[in-house]
Amino acid sequence: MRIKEKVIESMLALAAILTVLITVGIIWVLVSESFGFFQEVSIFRFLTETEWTPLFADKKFGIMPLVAGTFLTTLIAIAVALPLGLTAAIYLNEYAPGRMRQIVKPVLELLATIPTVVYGFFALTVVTPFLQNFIPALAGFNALSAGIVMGIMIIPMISSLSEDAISAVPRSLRDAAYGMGSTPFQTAFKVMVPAASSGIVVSVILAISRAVGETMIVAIAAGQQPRLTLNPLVPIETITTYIVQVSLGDVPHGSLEYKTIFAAGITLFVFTFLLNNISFWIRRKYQEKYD
Amino acid sequence: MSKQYKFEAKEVNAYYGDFHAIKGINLAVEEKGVTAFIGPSGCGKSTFLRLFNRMNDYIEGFRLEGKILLDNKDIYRKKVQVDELRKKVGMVFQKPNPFPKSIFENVVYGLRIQGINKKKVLEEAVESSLKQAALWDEVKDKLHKSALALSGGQQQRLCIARALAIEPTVLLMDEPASALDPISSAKIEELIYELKEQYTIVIVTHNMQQAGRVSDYTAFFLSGELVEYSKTKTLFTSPHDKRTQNYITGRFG
Amino acid sequence: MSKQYKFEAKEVNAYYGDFHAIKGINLAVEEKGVTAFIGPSGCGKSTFLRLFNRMNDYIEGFRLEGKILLDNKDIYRKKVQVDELRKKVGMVFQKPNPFPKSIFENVVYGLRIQGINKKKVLEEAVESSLKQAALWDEVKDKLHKSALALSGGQQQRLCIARALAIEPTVLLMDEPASALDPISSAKIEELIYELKEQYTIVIVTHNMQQAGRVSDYTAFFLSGELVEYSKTKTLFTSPHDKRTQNYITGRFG
Amino acid sequence: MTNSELNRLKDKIFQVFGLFCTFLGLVVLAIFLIDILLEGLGRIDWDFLTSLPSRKASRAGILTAWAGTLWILVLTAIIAIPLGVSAGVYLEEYGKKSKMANFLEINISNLAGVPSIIYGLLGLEIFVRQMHLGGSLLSGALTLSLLVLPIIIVTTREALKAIPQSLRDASSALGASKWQTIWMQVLPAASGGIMTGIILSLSRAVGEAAPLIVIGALAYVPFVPETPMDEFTVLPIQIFNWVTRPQEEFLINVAAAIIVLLLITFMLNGVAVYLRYRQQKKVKW
Amino acid sequence: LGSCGSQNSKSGANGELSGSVQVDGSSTVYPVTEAVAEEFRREAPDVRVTVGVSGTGGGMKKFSRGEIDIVDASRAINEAESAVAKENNISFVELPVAYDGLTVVVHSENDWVEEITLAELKKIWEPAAQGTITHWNQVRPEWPNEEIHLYGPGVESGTYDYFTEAIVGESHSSRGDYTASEDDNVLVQGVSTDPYALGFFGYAYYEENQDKLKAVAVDDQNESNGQGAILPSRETVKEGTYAPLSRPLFIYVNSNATKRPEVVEFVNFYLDNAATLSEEVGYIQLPEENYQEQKKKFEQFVQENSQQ
Ligand SMILES: Nc1ncnc2c1ncn2[C@@H]1O[C@H](COP(=O)(O)OP(=O)(O)OP(=O)(O)O)[C@@H](O)[C@H]1O
Ligand SMILES: Nc1ncnc2c1ncn2[C@@H]1O[C@H](COP(=O)(O)OP(=O)(O)OP(=O)(O)O)[C@@H](O)[C@H]1O
Ligand SMILES: [Mg+2]
Ligand SMILES: [Mg+2]
Ligand SMILES: O=P([O-])([O-])[O-]
Repeated sequence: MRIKEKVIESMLALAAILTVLITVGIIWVLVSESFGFFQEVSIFRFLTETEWTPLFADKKFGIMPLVAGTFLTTLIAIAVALPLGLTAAIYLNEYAPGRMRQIVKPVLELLATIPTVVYGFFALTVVTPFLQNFIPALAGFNALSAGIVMGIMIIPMISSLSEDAISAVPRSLRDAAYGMGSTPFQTAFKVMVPAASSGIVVSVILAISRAVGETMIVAIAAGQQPRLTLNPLVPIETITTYIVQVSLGDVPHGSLEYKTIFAAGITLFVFTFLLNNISFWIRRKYQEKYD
Repeated sequence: MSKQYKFEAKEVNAYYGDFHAIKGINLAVEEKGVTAFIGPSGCGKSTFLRLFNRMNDYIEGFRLEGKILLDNKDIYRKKVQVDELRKKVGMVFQKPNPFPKSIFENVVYGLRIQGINKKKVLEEAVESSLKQAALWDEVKDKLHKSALALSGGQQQRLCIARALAIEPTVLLMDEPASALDPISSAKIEELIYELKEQYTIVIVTHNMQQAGRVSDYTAFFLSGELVEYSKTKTLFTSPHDKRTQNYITGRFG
Repeated sequence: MSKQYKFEAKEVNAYYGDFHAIKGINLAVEEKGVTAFIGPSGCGKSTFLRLFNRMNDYIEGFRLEGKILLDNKDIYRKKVQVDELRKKVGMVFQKPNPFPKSIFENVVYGLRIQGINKKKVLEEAVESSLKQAALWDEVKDKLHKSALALSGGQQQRLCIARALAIEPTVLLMDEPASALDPISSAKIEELIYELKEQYTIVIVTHNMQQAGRVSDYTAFFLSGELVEYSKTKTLFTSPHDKRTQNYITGRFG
Repeated sequence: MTNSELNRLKDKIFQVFGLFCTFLGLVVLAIFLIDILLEGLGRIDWDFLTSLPSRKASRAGILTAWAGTLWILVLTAIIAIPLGVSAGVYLEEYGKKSKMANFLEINISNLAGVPSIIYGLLGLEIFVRQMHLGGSLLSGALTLSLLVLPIIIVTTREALKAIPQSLRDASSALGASKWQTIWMQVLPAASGGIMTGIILSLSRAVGEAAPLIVIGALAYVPFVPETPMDEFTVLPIQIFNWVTRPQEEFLINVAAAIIVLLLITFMLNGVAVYLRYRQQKKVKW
Repeated sequence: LGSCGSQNSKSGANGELSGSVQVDGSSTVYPVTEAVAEEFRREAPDVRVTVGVSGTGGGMKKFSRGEIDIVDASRAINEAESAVAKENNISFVELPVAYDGLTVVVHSENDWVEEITLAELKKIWEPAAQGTITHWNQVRPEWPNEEIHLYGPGVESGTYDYFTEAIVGESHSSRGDYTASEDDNVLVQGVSTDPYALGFFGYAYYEENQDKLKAVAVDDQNESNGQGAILPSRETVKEGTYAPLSRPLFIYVNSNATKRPEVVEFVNFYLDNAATLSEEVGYIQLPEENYQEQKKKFEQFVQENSQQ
């Protein structure tokens, strides 16, 4: 009896510890494989060269073009999702009748459950041709439509989490604002949003992290050309796309090619790891602010 | 009706969905001075108080019948702008609720939202409101520190100062001292005593001694009905209604 | 020490982290009959009661000093199996907490976890426990319906039946009737009255009338200390301690 | 115009703008769904569902793709559910508040934010290379299991948190051991919430393509996998493969395959929403 | 030969053949192999033929390590690759299956490029062009002052090797700042939706998407094989006037794999049907007798290996 209890507890603990092993595994895999890469290519070159052509005869190992591509699509996505998501959160919280909020919030969340290949298809076959009506110079693969569609995908991350944050602001503050003669608009922007700012910031950081790591949309619609540019109209390549591109060629183990995807992977991991941790600590720090 | 009242409630009924919270109340509040609402928990004091600045407007399922007049004009008419009304009728809540901003910004909030941003004007308003709220001396050196760092009692006086800054004529107070320690509570009472020279004050309180001390008129509510309303002295010394008497002698509630 | 007690607490101190919840209590509970714990909210009645079946064991930061003897044996010794102890010492809680299962399954839960699964045995146990708990007639036709469909009073009696099914010798009850309507509450009292012939019952109650009616002995606690412990009659009619007197006459609490 | 009027005007404008923003995403979603339905619905028939891939769009079907998706779904469930629920139970019921638990919590929150493609790299190195499982269903399911583990753990913990202490007290007061209490009372009572999490995580797994591409799932697999060691493709990868083809007819296939994929994800999400709704309506503790 | 044919139909009818055939490699050859594999399913429904697209280079790596049975190749195996195969005790047979005309393409609405010279192609694609040749008018002054967007196969691809060999003069050597994909469909997508694009890939991918792409005539400035710029077509490829970008496509079969009847059967089926199927997917068939020769060669290869 005693023993059985102990055994079960240990097994459960083992499952919990497995999660640590996963993290260790991720870091170990990324580090050990990219270690081989960095033996051939100095980190300095990796960070400062402006071209990424590790597969060509004239090899250049500057990660910056991939980082730029990732940054660009993320920027566009956030530029779409932040105003829309935050406005929706405020609208749902301050203006919409309760019943509407109850229905609209989960329906908005549907946006985040759609598989990302589907969004990629959408970007490539609907959004790009549509935008080409207005921007003739827009290439078929471009950061713009991929970014916009990614933005639509992450709207619910921002709207839902921000809405949670805003509705967690104590009623009494809202009462105070209205009691002073504020309009709902003023209440929202002068009181509620500032008071919920940490939660909103967390939602935005998580959304950024999601956009940085998003793969299929950019792999389908943003192109596969590493290029150090912030021009949203031409094909670019993100870190994730590069990994997919090389993977599609079925990488031979141990080759330089194989190692480059881990070097790209560790770069991606570092970005998202930082973002996730920042958001985690902000959340921790402000969680109990009001109670 | 010959007399000029500040507020008049006429045959007021209020509902939260199906729940009948205020039952056919008629009541008139004199200009200047303090009117206290007393009654056991849940009897509708807060609900009734919040009718005077339409704070119940946004509550889902809330419904009002009857009229509330402010200076003889129905505040629930179509064309009344709620924000204008609330600038005239300030409100202080049970729990101090300063904004998570500096003391200065708390006080000038009401002015800023009216588009007043001149530094001079704001600074004057801050000084005079904080003085009126008897808080100036305690905070004048840390106006730009966070209001959340103040003690509960100071926070509550800050909320009063914030309400005064937009120069209302009425102050509604919903148990303004009940969340405070006895000393802070006494300070708030003192303050009310001073403010009543200039403002019409309506205060909800659980504390009958407090009602006795600060108010000129007292209304006693019981499950949504107005049981008795008269000069405070009269009500406490010779209540007409048996239920009032039971309540003030502590028989229930 | 000549007499045989069911329970003995010896110099018991208990802490929640830094908070000293039980302060040096010595107390002995007679076999059979009802002992009541009374005292104002937060005085430590529940904490003390839960020491008798080690329900505090899993609370983070909880710490115990002193000894608790059951039938002269320390229940906090290393080799005591907590689950065995709890089979001897049943417990009933303030809020009825039936499992979200059928009535039948609720009653036999204690047997099932002991590995008893014979249908015959279980059925007999259900009938006899429900009869003891004075619930049999009300539920015998719906034994396989959800326990959550019962009324609060029935649920509480079900919880008592559930505790009885594993044939404990002691029943600990933490305000077993306080969440119930007066009629259900009376039924529970009646039940306690019957059960005390067979079981040692320790009951925490807020209701002094109840303590007076059902218990043989009463212990009065105040902020973690045992103020007075004597025959119920004595305690209620001629308390030794001034504080006890104040409490039972409603002067505070 | 007075300041107040201006403020009210701003307020009105924002109200309209807010309505617009709130529904913009939904409108776009609706347009897109309608577009896909119009394009793809006509293509869905028995043949499409039961045909192997083909170079000719009109002959190509999604049999191997949805069979692969189904396999992945089942294998992932078998691997991830016990692990995730166990870890959730441990963290919520046993390891509360210790330093270790705090560390585990940070770790899990971090894992939840690791991009899926990184899990692909992990799977590639560990399962495909080191364990020599190749680009098999098993490799894919293991990789996706790790990916969805944090979701299951977090929702399991939330479901357990919602179970009142009184239920645990009732059980342990009857002499039940800790595990008996968890197994016989707490888990059944929390099953609704746990199921919700499991289903959401599976719906996530169904939609993933990137990690499977990285571990080397093939596009052209003209047979239905029969064992976990078989090579495979899944709907998202089939879609990805067809999307990159320039011919119009394949885009019709894409639309049709998307309808099937969305049907699966929406169904899973629908069940999850329903479970959550039922959970909320159920007994108030 | 006759025996082969009868064996073919016999096992097909009985459906006894099972097992698997793993093919990987060239994306250019992929459409042919895919078509063959699909048709082969009717013959031998229980044989699992998987076809990967890793590019010729990627496929060769796997092939020479013995990971796959057959590799699709859009160029001949190179020395390094056959050396590795030898190390791994793999011998192989090379079987040409069709001709391809490597096609240079631009956007269908591109109205300035009709033809291009080899020198201009070299100027665009050579390593030195990286970062310097960025606009159309740098190639030919009368072309617009617009960015040029390049699309081409990835470095694992045989097409890339062949193209760089033929145009730049050195295999595997080119600029790296272009959209590179092992999947030629992606290149078609890119060029067909980008007005300032220029790309190249196998003829089949052009033919399949003629409405969206415009092929560019290539002038090799060599009058001996046709005058002026020449467009790729079945005729010009067959005649050899579309030079130097015409080339044969191959499959290579692993010696160890030929011990498995399903592989032998598949390859025979391949050679029997390569003529029609390669034409169907957009390539140019070899002369009929050529296929017969391949079959003989293969039969011999199988026999040699079975004796070992
Ligand atoms: N938003 C609401 N929705 C539904 N019912 C409400 C709401 N607010 C208050 N009520 C109900 O209306 C009745 C009156 O509430 P009110 O807050 O006015 O009482 P009160 O006299 O101020 O009580 P207290 O002294 O506890 O503040 C109560 O029964 C309360 O439950
Ligand atoms: N888990 C805990 N952690 C910390 N402090 C606790 C805990 N449980 C109880 N306490 C504190 O210990 C003291 C005694 O609590 P206990 O529940 O025993 O009181 P009680 O007499 O039963 O009160 P009531 O009549 O309200 O049930 C209280 O001050 C309470 O706040
Ligand atoms: Mg109130
Ligand atoms: Mg208690
Ligand atoms: O045919 P390739 O894919 O090797 O160019």
